[in-house]
Amino acid sequence: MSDCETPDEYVKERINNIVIFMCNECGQGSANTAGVARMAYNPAFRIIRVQCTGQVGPIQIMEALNNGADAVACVGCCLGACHFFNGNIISMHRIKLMKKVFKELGYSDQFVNQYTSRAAEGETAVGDFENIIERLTTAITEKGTLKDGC
Amino acid sequence: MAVKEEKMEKSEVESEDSEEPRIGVFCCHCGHNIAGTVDVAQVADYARTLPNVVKAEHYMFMCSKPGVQMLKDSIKELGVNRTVVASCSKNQHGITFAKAIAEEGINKHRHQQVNVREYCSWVHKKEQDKATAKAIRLVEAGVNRSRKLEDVETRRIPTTKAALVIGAGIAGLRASHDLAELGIPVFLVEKNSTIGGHMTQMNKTFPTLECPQCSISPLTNGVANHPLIELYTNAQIKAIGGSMGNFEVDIEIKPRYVKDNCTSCGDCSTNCPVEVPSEWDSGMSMRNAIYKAYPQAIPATFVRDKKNCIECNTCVNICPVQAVDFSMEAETKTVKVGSIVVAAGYSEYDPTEIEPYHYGQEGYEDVITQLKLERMLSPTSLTNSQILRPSDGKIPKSIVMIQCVGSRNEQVGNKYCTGVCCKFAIKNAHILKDMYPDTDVTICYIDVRTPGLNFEEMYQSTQEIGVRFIRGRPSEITRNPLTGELKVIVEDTLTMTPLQLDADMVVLSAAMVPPEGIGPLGSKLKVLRSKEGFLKEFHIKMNPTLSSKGGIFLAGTIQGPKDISESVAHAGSAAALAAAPLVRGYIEKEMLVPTIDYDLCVNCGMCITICAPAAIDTDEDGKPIVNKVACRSCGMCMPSCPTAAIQLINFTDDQLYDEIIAVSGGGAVCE
Amino acid sequence: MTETKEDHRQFKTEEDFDKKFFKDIERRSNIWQCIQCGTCTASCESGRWTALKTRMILRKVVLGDLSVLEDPDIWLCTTCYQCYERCPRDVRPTDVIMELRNYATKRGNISPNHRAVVGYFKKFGHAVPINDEIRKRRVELGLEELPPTAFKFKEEGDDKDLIKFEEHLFDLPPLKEEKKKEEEKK
Amino acid sequence: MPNRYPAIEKSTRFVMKKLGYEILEMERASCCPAPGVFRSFNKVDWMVAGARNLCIAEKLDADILTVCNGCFGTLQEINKHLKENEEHRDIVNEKLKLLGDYEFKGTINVRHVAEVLGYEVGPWGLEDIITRKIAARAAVHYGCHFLKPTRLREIESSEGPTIVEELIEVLGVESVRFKEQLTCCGAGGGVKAYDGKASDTIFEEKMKNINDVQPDFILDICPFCHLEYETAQDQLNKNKGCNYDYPVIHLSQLVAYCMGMDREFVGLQYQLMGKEYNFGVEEAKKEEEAA
Repeated sequence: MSDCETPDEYVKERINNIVIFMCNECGQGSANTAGVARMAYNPAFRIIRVQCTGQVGPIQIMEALNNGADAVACVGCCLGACHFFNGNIISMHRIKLMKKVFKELGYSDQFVNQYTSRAAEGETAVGDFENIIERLTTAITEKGTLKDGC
Repeated sequence: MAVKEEKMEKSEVESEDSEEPRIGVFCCHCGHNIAGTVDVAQVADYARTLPNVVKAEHYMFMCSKPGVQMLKDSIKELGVNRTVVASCSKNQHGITFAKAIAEEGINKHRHQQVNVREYCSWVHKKEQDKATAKAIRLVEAGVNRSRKLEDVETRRIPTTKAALVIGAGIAGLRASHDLAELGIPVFLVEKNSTIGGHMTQMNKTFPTLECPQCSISPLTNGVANHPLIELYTNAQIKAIGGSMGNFEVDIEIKPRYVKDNCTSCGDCSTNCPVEVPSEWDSGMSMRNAIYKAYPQAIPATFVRDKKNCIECNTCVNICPVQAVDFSMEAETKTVKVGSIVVAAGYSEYDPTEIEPYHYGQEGYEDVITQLKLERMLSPTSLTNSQILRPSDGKIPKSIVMIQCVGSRNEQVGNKYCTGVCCKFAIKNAHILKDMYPDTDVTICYIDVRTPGLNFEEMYQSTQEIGVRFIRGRPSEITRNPLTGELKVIVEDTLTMTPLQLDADMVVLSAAMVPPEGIGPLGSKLKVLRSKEGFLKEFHIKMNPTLSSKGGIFLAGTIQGPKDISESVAHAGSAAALAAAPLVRGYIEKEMLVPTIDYDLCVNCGMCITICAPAAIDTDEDGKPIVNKVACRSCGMCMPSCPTAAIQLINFTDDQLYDEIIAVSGGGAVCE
Repeated sequence: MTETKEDHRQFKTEEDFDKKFFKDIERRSNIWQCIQCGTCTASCESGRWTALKTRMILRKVVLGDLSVLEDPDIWLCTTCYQCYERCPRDVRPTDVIMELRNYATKRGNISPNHRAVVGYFKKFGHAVPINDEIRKRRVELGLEELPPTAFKFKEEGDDKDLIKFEEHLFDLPPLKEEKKKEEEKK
Repeated sequence: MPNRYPAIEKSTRFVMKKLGYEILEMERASCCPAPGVFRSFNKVDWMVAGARNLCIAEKLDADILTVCNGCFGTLQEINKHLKENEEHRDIVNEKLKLLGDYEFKGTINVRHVAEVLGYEVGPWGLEDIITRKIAARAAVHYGCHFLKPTRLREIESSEGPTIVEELIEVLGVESVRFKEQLTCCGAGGGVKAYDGKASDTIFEEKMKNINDVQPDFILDICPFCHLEYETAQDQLNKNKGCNYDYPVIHLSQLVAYCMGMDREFVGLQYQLMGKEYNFGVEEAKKEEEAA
């Protein structure tokens, strides 16, 4: 599907919004730190504040994808350091399941991802973002975006 | 708990969906921080076009007084009942604005903070147009979100007026004494049979070379005799339940096997046939199976060490007051407290891990730690405060102290600098040099760290009396198998010469590490720990005393290495913070809790199983009920509900949908 | 040796340092975090008897002082890994010195003996070639005269491996640099 | 297998056979190459040359057995490193192609004879196989690359190793601890080639410490240390006017002897030092008579 462009360019023009659900603690914290440290990242990322990644269900994720998000990711605290005990782990399992479903439906499973970050370290958040782009690039170059219906 | 719950259930969170929302949008320039990248005017113009938006302005500094005034005026003049401010992060100035509208009599949860600085302008400096576009989306999302925001009441929860202090070291004693002085009943739990902790083991305290016994005994006595303090020695925490303001703690008290009518005459101990190394004396002397750690120990009651006792019953028979009683049994006490202060202290690092120093290996008996040295020097020591080589009992002609043993060392996983080793090493070196002028004392250091008043002076005076300082970390302690003499091999990095120092005695300045059993305790308390293993403070600068969990406070070295004065200060602040809610008698909690729509609920119990703080339980006919105090408003119950019956207020699916739809570019919800 | 002493004496200016040069080394080991505690030098067997001062070498690398590459001391490391074992900051000095030797070799600072050893390797596939004495012994001990190594195959006229060695491995800088170095030595 | 000491090779072959190990020949093998020297010139080529040898073994699908710390050091480290570090593996494989059809897969392990004897066979295993014991005191020299760096070798702590001691205890040999036992012999890292004097000074100190405890012989597990101990003793006697005469014996030689081979078999006649040493057979005999 990619017409004679390098994947990066192709993706650049195709990816213009990625919805990130960030938990109130480390997720938000790291994003703030990243901001304070002026770490540049792709403007495609839009952050929605939730209490805990455990709060984000399939409903929210599908809504986002439905309304034109190119990808969705949940960013929570590091495993074991969830400020609400185990929300991030629950979310992780949830998203594993969603990935499965995506695969079975024949989509790429890279449109939904779970990440963790550390409030004190903006790099972690930015790193997650870059990783998302990376995965998405490969996914899209292989199968195309959700909008193409793969 | 149960009782309170009833109360909760009665008042329902009333929402005012009736009156239609009037939204005021305010875009902050934040100087050039935002305006430099995002075209705020454009954002404001767009916001104006959104439904329900009655006012959309942009201003240089929203957080400034005039900025906040704009907010208030809009409420007064245009009857704005929901505000959206697009500026910095929620925790920075979101609070400011929330307060502001609260002052105008609007519930502070009606304010929606949109973070265009950290999430947009600062990170997309290069791509201004895209940044603006994103900002517009974010603001729209904010507006959508705010449209359905509901009031959240803040409720007062009564607290139990009592405190629990774990650990009766200097920090624990200080904290419990301060709490008691504030008129709060204190339960003081100590693992060992005596109180006072490490401080009582010391010989002198830097920088003034005071006697720690003399400094601490008023406190120990004060605590022991304080009417409000209940002291449990030989006791440990078994379980902790409840939440901030109302904890329920099970304390397991091991028996002393000696009743309180003990006159501590000591006959039992003197006639006891068993001898084992004394823990309190860090193995530098022996004690009996029935013993008192040291003469001045508090409580003065003797204690029987069941593990080592051979049950010859000599003590039972010999005791003039028949205080010894082997039939005593462990009891578990349950106490209700409002706050918990953790002062579990530290342990000295065990240098066996660092093999080149051969600590504790045979032939290397003369390699000891600073704590052992302190014990030797102390007036109550076996050697009556003479320094004698453990190997042959001679007075050493040359003593080498090695700094940074177990701290500043990645191989053993302790990156941190303990920070007090330099001080006590210098102190001990000073004392040694005073005692034995013709013994040469050497300190091998990487950096001498003596910050603060009086410490540099102490360093100076120690240099004056002829203690030799060598900058270099010894690579190993070698022993000549033939003569058995020790040599410390170190490079004097300042002259670039490798040295072989003769050492009759080597003293390792071992690091402070988290105390044994911190793991179980930490998990019982359900508080986070730093990667070094100490308990993590809430915020390293702003609140080093609160733990990661509300109502649990840290005092002393459990939070990280400290010297005595720091620990005392830390304990004081812990006491104050712990006392505040108890003295006030209530804590305020925002009722940001889920509500259950019982028409939809199918009693599947998913929310009950998923709720981490176990804040959802069932009533008699199996319906789930939210315990609004215990609830930590994480919202995990929401997605777990198959019928979306349980909804966290202001984070409902519906509200999130509005936000998502705007963010993900689906356009405004009302179109 | 003496020259390097001279170097220590004269003061240096920014020009003498090339901060970029050792980037590679920094990445491979944590040399950037060295706290100059001297554990490496103290544990250095060679350093007790020779001019090798591991800590100084590390320091120079941190500063980006290229004179370290001319420094003969780096060839005095016996790679006993004692410092590697004991470094509290996990700097791995031995590896660093190895790297330095690589750089030094690139600049042609390499002793003739080492050159010879490499020569052997290229010719026979061994740093220590089999001489007649040893052949004799092997026979006496009832082993086959030659172990079936690349060398043996060469003996049998089939030396494709070694030719390949010749081509592809350890191409050291040309001789003239080496000459220069020797003169410096004298 | 070391070129310089066929004796060691022979004894090792014998010992391993006796213990039921099959020894395969590594066709076209080259020098390992020595970690100290070659690595210093060009790390990549060093890895390539090493990897080549590993490939040969991989083709045979057999673990590599070394009698030499240097070879062990090199091969084991390269093996481990390339197994973990893909980036380097690719580079190396690229270069290997130039050397013929070799590709590093990372299917085998590298073993040192001392490690095999010490842990796999173990004293317990050796006990029933040996035919005689030796009453002697040995100064054990571990050498460096066998144990260090610990985190790569993963054999034993480098500060107080006992693996060889425990082993030779079964053979009746008592190991005498001497000062700075675990330090380097002074030959490694190309120092001997680069600056003989330096390495001699190091060795001199070492010998002094060994001399203090007066062992019957010096036991090593590495031909290079072997070389250093033999030649350098000679050196010292010539230059520094000492008269050391300690026989230097490699572990596999010792074990082979204890398995009933005579001293010619293990090739003691080629010893530079302590030529007439005969494992104190006489004493042993006397004891037997006494008993």
